[in-house]
Amino acid sequence: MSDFYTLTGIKKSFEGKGELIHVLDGIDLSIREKEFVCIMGNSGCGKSTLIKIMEGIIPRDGGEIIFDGISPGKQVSKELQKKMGIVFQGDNLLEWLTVYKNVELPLKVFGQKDKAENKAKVMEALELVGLQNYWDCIPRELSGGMRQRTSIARALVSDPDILMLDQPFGALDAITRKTLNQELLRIWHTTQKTCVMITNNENEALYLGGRVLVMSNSPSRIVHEIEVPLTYEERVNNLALNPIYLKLRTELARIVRSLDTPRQN
Amino acid sequence: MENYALKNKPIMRLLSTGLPPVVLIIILLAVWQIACIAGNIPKWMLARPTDVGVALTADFKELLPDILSTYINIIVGFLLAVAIGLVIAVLISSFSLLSAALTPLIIALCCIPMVTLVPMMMLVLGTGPDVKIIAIIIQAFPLVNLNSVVAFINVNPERLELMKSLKANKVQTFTQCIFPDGIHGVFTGIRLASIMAMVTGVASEIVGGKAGLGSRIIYFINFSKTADAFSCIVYIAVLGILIYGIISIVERQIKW
Amino acid sequence: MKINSKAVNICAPIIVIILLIILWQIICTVTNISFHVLPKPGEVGTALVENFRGTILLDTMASVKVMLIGYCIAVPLGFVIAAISSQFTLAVRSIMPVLIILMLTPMATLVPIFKLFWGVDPTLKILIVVLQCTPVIAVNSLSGFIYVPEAKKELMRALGCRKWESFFRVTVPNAMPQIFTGLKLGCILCTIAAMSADISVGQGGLGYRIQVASSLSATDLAYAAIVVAAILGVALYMIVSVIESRIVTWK
Amino acid sequence: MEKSYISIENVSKVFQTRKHSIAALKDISMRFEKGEFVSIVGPSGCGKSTIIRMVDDIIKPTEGSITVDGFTYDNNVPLSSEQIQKLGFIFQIPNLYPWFTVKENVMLPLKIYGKDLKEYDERANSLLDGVGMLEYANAYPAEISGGMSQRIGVIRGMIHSPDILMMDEPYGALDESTRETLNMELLKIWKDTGTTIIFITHNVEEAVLLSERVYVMESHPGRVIADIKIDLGEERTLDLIGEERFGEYCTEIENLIGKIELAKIK
Repeated sequence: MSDFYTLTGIKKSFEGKGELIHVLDGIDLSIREKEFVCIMGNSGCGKSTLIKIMEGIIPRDGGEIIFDGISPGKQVSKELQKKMGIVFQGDNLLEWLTVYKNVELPLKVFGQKDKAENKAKVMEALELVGLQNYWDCIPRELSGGMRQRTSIARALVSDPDILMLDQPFGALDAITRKTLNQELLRIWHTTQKTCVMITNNENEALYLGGRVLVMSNSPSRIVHEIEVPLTYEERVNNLALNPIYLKLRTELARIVRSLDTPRQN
Repeated sequence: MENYALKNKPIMRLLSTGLPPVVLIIILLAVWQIACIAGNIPKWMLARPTDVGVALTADFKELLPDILSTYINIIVGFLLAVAIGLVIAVLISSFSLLSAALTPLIIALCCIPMVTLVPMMMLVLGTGPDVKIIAIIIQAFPLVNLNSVVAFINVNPERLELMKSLKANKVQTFTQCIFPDGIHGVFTGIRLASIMAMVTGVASEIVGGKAGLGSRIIYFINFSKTADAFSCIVYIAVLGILIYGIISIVERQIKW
Repeated sequence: MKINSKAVNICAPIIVIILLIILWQIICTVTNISFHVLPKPGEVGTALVENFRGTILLDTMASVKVMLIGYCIAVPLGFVIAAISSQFTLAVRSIMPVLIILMLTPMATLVPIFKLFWGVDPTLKILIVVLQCTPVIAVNSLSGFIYVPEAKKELMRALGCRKWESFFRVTVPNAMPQIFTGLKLGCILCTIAAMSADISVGQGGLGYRIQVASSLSATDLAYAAIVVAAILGVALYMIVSVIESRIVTWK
Repeated sequence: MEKSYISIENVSKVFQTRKHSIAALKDISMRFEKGEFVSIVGPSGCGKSTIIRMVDDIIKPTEGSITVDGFTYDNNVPLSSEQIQKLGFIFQIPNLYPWFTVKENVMLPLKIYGKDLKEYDERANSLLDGVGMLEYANAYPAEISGGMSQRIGVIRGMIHSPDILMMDEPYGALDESTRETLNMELLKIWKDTGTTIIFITHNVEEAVLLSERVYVMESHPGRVIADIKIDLGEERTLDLIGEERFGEYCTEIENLIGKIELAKIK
């Protein structure tokens, strides 16, 4: 399988108090089609910055992105953005729009006017996340888990080639988080989309990821890579007792703890 | 793109915030000046900025008593309005029955143009400054009150729960949690009240007062001294900037 | 036991109003203050009914015309000023302070000056209302447009949204509560400006009626006009608040 | 049988909203011995936060009674200040008051209880030093990180050395490594002071790691479904996580909480 999405030598620095802070110092990674890759790292290592560069939200200082054979310029172009489905850290829904209109937003912005077609796409996306009978609620009326599922539906509605998630379940409680992990795995399994997910939770990374990449502290690079050879069936039924999973978990925990101590948090 | 070296030197920061509005004002004055000269509008009809500048310095002494009278009346009225508004807000936010009874009335009160009452009050209280002060208080205190009540009622629930778990009494809960948490809402009310105080104060002077810059404007116009009338408006605008500026500076001292 | 709060919210203020009227009645009878200074509520009531057909209705119409036209010019004008200047950071930093100064300067001061310019002309009143309301609406709308949560800006950038489209899809709805603060303030200032313009310019209008009635010491008519002016102010405020509760449902 | 230190007897709680009433808790009975570390685990909406708020007398039960150290709560008898000072409450969101410095926040309970602050100055400094926060004493909450404010929240809850410490998911919002360090700090504090700790959490692993006993609850309505004794020895350290028995306890509790179907999530 060809490399579907590759980053080479991505660099990024920000202006701190009067001097430049280097956050990303040459990130190289490549993702194959239909693969689920998780990226981990301590807080402040620049993983959110990395995914914002991939999403074209902030410009990169250096390095190359090759996405499905095309290498976008400094700013990721509009066509490429149509091919990306993005799930943000907070659910980032527009409070004044109903669930239906929130999910329909990308289609409207991409200029697809046909009402009937949009309706079909939106309802299909809502069914995928199990919110079809909440379509006319506004975000205030939904629980945290439901709001995040709406934003997943919003990312899926324009049938993107790649799904990018920036710590989507960070703000949710542990049990809702586990349920949404199960759901995200099911959606990935059924839609066969390529997924890249940023997380700070080891269990989540191993449960979802086919490969887990670990970033060092800033200025960060990819320093470790763990292959997770578990099939979808193995992941779904009581993974907690699976020996491979337990071994990988202690190894990943050791790696994350071995990164030199992060800034006092 | 702001270059960050400019940003963090204090004088530079002051310049970068102060300069643009000053430049814009200078441009507007220049346009006004040129329009007057080009359209050769007679001086008595529309004064030119240069004449107003001259008038500002020339009759400062002559206008001083009026300036003082307007400044004192508006400031006293404004401060009393803030005090009354706050006190009633404290009462309303602690007794829900009081809030249900008074809040709709206070909302109505702030929509009633007090300037219409000035002629009536003058019949009762004569043409002294207290008519203006009362008009300012009645027009301005509702805004302080309404914004403060909203701020005190929508206090952050977690912070309130901390007070409940410590079993703090009403006074402690108010001083340690409710008031500091709602302080920004109170300042919003105070800022809006300053607008009302300015507008009502000067309008009452024009409508009926004897002393004060408002009535001096009418006096100057009758003698077609437009430049002097404009100088009075400048003094009034300066008072507005002073009050609004002091409120913002005081609010910036709050650390949270 | 908890009184049903809906009933309390409606009759409590009514009870207080009735108490105030009774108090007013008691003050007049006890201190038998002269009619010219403070007429009794009954007298004001009768003056209102008698003169309603004739003078009061005409003046009310004149004032309502001035207020509404002035307000309906000031709202879009303030909105457009805020919208355009919110697009350029330099514009925001220069226009905002000037708008604040305009907001703080009572436009009633310009009435005598404009009278020189235009003579006594009713359109002058509309100009005063526009000049008094526009800065307040512009300042509040602009401060709403300036603060857009970073996450929502990122959302629009991620969708590759053009500047003006993201302005109308995100910036404006997000600023709605702030815009309505400006609109509600605007309608308070609109009433004040209209009344003080009436009094200074004359040519009809409730303010003028009050001025004339008080100089002819027909104080009952004057108070009747004041009551109508008060109702106008409250009505305009209520209309704007109802529109707000329809649009801003998510707060 | 002799009454335990804290006992909750068939307590139910019904919340009245305008439209309908929600049965949050149904016939709950729990007991806590003096100096015991007990966790309560369950899905969101099972009413565990309501229970500890009842023990702290913030919320009154609709039925049933709560007895703390021999004193049964009575709606119209307010707690004496001596009873109040036995209780320490620690919130999920530290909610430090931004208008006080870190030290003033820690001393807030003393100010409310009307204590002489100078007396406790030494204790505050030693507690702050214990968690390496002494240098931040005069800083403002806005200047410190999430993990640090969580530590301050804990110290604030224990400054008046309460006998009972109620903790409502104190470390829910923190990332893994910070949570583990704070867990160890909490165990140290618990060992040194011998306070009774009621610990609410979503995180099953955290509950098993820290506590001697775990109450497992279910939602709709909130009911206790199990009371599991955890004997993993006195010394609880992080490398317990890898052990066999630890995994078993976690799976047992997770299965108890059960497969929550999609529609039922709160």
